[in-house]
Amino acid sequence: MDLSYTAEEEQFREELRTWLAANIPDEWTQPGFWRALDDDESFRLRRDWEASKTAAGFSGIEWPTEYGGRGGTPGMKAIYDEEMVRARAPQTVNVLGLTFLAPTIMAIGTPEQKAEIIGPMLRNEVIWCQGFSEPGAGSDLAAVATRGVRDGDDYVVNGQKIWTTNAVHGDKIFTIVRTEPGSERHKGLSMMLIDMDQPGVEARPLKQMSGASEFGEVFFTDARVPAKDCLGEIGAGWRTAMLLLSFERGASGVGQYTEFRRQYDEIVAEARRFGRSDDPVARQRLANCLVELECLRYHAMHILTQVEQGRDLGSESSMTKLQWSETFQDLWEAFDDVLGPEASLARPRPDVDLTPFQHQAMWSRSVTIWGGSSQVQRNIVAERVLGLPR
Amino acid sequence: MDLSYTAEEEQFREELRTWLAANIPDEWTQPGFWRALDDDESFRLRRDWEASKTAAGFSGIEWPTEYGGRGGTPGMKAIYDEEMVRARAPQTVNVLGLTFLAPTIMAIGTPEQKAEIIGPMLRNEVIWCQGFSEPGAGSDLAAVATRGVRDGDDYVVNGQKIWTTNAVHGDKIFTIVRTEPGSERHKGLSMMLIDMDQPGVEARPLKQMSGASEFGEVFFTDARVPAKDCLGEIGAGWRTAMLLLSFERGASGVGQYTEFRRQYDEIVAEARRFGRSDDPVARQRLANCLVELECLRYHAMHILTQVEQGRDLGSESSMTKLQWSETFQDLWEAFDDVLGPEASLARPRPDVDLTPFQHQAMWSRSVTIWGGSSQVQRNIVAERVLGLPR
Amino acid sequence: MFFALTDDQQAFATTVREFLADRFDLDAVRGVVEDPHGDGHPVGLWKGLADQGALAVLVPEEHDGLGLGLLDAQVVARELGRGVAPGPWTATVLAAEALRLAGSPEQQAVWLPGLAAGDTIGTVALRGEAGTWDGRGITVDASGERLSGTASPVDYPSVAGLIVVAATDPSGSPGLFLVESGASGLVIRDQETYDGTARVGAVELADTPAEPLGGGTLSGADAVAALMARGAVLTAADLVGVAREALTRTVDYDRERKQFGVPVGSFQAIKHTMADLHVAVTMAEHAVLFAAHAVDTQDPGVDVAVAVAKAKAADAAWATTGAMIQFFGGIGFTWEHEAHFFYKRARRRAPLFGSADEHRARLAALTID
Amino acid sequence: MFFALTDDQQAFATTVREFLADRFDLDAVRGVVEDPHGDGHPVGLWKGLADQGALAVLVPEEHDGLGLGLLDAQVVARELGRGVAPGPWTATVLAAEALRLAGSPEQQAVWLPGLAAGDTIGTVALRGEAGTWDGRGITVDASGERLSGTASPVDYPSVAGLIVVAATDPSGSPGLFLVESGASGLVIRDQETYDGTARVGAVELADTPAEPLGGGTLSGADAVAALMARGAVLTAADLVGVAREALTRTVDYDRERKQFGVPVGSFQAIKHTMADLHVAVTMAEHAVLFAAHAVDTQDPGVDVAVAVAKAKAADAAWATTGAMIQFFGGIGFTWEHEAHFFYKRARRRAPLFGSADEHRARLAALTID
Repeated sequence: MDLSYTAEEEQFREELRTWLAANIPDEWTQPGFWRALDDDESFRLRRDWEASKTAAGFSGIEWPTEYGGRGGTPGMKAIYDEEMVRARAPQTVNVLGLTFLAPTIMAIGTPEQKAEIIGPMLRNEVIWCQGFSEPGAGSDLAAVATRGVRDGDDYVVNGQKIWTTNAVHGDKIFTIVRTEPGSERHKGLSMMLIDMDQPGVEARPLKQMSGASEFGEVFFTDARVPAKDCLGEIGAGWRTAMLLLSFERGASGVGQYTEFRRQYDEIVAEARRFGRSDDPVARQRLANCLVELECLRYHAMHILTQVEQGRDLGSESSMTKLQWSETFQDLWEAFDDVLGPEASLARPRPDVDLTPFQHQAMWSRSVTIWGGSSQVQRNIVAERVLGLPR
Repeated sequence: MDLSYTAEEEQFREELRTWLAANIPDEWTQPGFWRALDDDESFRLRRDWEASKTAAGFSGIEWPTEYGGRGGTPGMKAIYDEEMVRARAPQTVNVLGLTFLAPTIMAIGTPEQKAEIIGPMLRNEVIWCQGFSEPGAGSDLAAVATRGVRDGDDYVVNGQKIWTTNAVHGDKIFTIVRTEPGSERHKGLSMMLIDMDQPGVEARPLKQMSGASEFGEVFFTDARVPAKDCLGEIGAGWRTAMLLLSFERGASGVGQYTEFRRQYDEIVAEARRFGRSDDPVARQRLANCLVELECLRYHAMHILTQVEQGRDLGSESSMTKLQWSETFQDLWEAFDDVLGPEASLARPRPDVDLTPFQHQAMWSRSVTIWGGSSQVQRNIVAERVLGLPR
Repeated sequence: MFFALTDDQQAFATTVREFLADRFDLDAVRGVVEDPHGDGHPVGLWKGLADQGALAVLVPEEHDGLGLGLLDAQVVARELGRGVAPGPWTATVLAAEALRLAGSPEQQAVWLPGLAAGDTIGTVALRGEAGTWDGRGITVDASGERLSGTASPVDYPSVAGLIVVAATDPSGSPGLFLVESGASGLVIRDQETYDGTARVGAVELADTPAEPLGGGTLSGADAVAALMARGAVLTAADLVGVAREALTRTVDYDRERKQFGVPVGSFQAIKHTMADLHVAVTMAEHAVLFAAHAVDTQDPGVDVAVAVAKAKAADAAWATTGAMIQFFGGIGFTWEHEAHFFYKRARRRAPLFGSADEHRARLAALTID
Repeated sequence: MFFALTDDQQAFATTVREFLADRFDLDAVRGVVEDPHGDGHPVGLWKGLADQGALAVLVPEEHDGLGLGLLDAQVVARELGRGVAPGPWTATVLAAEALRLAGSPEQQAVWLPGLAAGDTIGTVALRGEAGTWDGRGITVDASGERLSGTASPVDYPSVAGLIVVAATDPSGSPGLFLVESGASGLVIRDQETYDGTARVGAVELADTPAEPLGGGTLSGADAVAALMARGAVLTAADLVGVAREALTRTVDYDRERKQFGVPVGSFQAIKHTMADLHVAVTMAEHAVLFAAHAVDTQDPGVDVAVAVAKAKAADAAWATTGAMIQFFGGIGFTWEHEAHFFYKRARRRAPLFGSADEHRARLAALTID
């Protein structure tokens, strides 16, 4: 065991920390700042700020320099995730493009795609959405019904995507389309890169139970996409999608832990404020959240080690998803549980605003559904890790 | 709601209580008395005592008088169950015969079976075992492999049964046998009533994890059973078995609650003795057991009402099984949990014998397996009560 | 032995249920949810409930009530929970119970007919911020017939004409007081809650004139405790209704919704979860019936029964509504879907009149000490 | 970043595992279990462990030890748990740790070589009946160099040549003392336990001569706390080994065992339970590694790490061994089957050196107050 980072990595931390300290306005880290902005304004601020972060060399940390990345180590990426949370930096706006699309393009994109997509994405000149889920294709992604029909050099696309992050702010969308008429399940799909700025594409925000709209819906009505804007081969969309999703298996657990642990401390502070922190039963409830959070941290270090050693994480990512999502949900259940009647009030005292807590608590209900529900992840662990029969 | 019993029923309670008070020796109710006896001696004592109870008119409470029963109401049966527990009466020795076989014979037995089987069973002249489970047929009862081949007026039976209560004390066994060669699953089975006192039948005690032997194994090696000693028609054994098992749906929950509640109080007393009863976390754990126990009691009253109204309980018995077995297991988990290191010692103090508690705690692991595992019961509730697709 | 609702009680349940289905369905509920600054008190719904006698259930016949018991009242509470119906029904019924239990004949005559008819809306203010629900959580002080302090959260204080306030006198003894809307020093501060099927607020009192409840069957701490117990049972009944309806809707949906070419309800992970929830909700239903009956008959085990019912109902509603969102898949997480009505109602009400943990602590005190 | 065992540590694990598989398999364990009045200390097993250096891991090289860390020691503990192996390994290692941490150079020179070689069996007596595991549970009193009182349960006191006893002096300060077998006033009362893979007893002291441990790095309450932490980590490692092996055996069995014509492991209810347990056991494995490393490196977060590891390991072992019995079906409930070795070992050890609840309470104190 050696849980330290290299000197070079720690040097990177110092540089990043210095840059963040100098470049995040104080007011941005104040509670309520972001919620007070309207959605477009908030998006614009974050978009521009991140572009400046890219210009300073603090994006694409572990990407090769040829793609505009920093050419850093997995450890630097973990440090980056951690420091961004610590500094309360704004949420990454191009997160799905950066996490999933970019590495897939590096792996299987055409030279043109590599040249034209990655740089503008990194500089936030093009915001990418992901179009995977459909109303009838959630956990069962192979049930995709959106179809594309060849018409000259283009495909004409019709259908609907849902749970699309940043739908209304997106410029382009990487999306699974059934391009072979009559094909079923995993066959005949293609990963199309579609321009959202065209009459055939409409994006609508999707209001969630909390009232917020992290997600949206995207409707394709005779939308056009050139055949060359397919990622991977036409008809090989399932393979492309699986490759793409494999890049979720990063070392982001370190950042996640940092964020959730801060939330734990914030919940504890509210419990203290409302006189609930001395209750032995409430303390057990909270402490058990801490047990799982700390395990998430250890697991992140384990995963980072695997990544550094070039190991294929394979189905281990399902275990990671289960641990973080169930832990996160349980943490926010604890908020409701421990705070009691005060938890449901926006302002149990005139000077206390619990709305952000309530939003998180409701948001926590979604994390065990999207990205492969907990049920799907348990199937994967049971079948692929433990070898139980299908 | 009217949770009282009728005057006649309460009169019955008085009579029973009086008889029990006069007929249970004081020493029998002392801790450790029964465990100190050897198995045969204990069985003999209980067998004889129950025969005298039958003679006094306190057996077959809700059976018609023509079968030697008392012709009582379901409420009297519930009172009987409750008072037997309260008086710390010895455990019923012929329990499987009385609960399952007798009512099935009343329903579908031949006149000879009715005349020859029920009376001797009630008087404990014949002790009946149940032979359903096999090593390869547990939750999946239809996988029965024990086979019977016709030979003149008899069937010749070969195979093995397991989890047979009172196996070594049994005189006869009602058992599922595959009498149609080559038949599969639910077809070709027959419910044979086999004399255990013959060279072809061997019973062995089955030692459990606690060291006790509530169960046994029964081996058939060319055992013979006359074809007339089939209950129901030859080949209709599955139907007979299902009818038989339906009689589990009695009102025994009232007695069960009484027993489990006493166990709760005994566990609480040990928690107090070992200084654990003031711990708020331990108190929550115990109190939650009480919540489930009280619900079991209410459920028993609900079931009794259904029985009194002549309703078919159907799949509701699966719900009853889940509630009592999971509650009972959880109660004994609480014993281990609350008592801590002392729970695993036979005598944490020289004057305190926790062995009976430990036996119960281990026994509690079996109740979610036998009689249809919790998994099987959940399937039944989901499919037959909630109508979810198979 | 008859552990069930009578035919009359079942018919009463059906009447309320059909009324809601016909006249205040989930679209109507949505209207209230999506108008958070409205008073959350639809007059049509209120009049309908009054017409059915739903407000008069517990009021003695001599005061124009039906003179029935808590077992009958819980029938209404359960249906309102099932329909996630808004409005000050529980609040008003509890205010009337305070008068019935602790009020003088004169006080009863003044207030009960109006409460029973729905002409007067009542509510109860029994606990202050972060307080427990056992009398120790009272944060209003009584000095003679003047009250000062703040109770929170209180159901529907803004529309209430009568607020029953629990307050402690200088010697520390608790008691119940009547405060009328518009009383001097009374300020109602609306409190936004995520449960759009209710409206709540803080009741701030500053040397506010109040009339002590007195001359009834119960007084002081006993009266407060009796009111808390009734609040616990009616809240438990509401939660059980929420839980049952959430479960039924989820099962119905999963019976049909297909993923991987089969109904998701055919997956054993979902089946077993639903089966366990069905057992839990059924047990909670039993527990509420028993507790209501125990209150009505002054059963010696009434304290245990009330605590069991509230603990079990809160846990069952919490678990069932969480599962509802999970097993509707993504759609159950949207604003447009009804799942969040059930989820939020369950979350907000679960801790009212004592959380499951508080009631378990009470059970421990009753059976361990 | 290297969060894993080194190749050397993995090789060490393999050596111990293969030794147990070859020389002390479950049949040998059964021999010990079925001889409850035997001393539970098979000499061949003990010599084999000593030969591999398993007893010398933590002993400094100057005293004939390997001078390694707790991370290496937990490798052994985990394999012993996996093999449900009997014997006073943990007890002896902890006694040696007491000397290493709190003993004078002379005391170390007298005892450590023998403990490292397996010539002397040691044990620790840190807590009395129903006591907590944080120093407040000490029930032995020290009067100068004389001890009186009873510690219980103590691992393998009957075969121990050296007992490290925690005792409080008249001022209430705790400290560690050495008591040799045969000391006057020392009575070992064997205590029957259902965990046949261990032998335990009460250590009764009546004005028994004892040598205070002193002159080492730690003393007093710090020494007791350090020993408790090491006991917690090694017990957690044992429990994690038990849990992992129980899970592996259950998965292997359910992959093959058929009911309803298919392997029971193809049922989703079983699959999902196994998946959740696999996640839990894996997290517990991580937690034990981290905690051992935190002790070795005197990480500032060591108190949190130890509490997390013990809580998580106890819960994982408890759940996994319960599931083992359930999902082996009836056969797992029989004496002839090995499931009960795992189940009983997990149950007995889960509360040692602090239950999951106690460690959660400690975490609350560390992160909430």
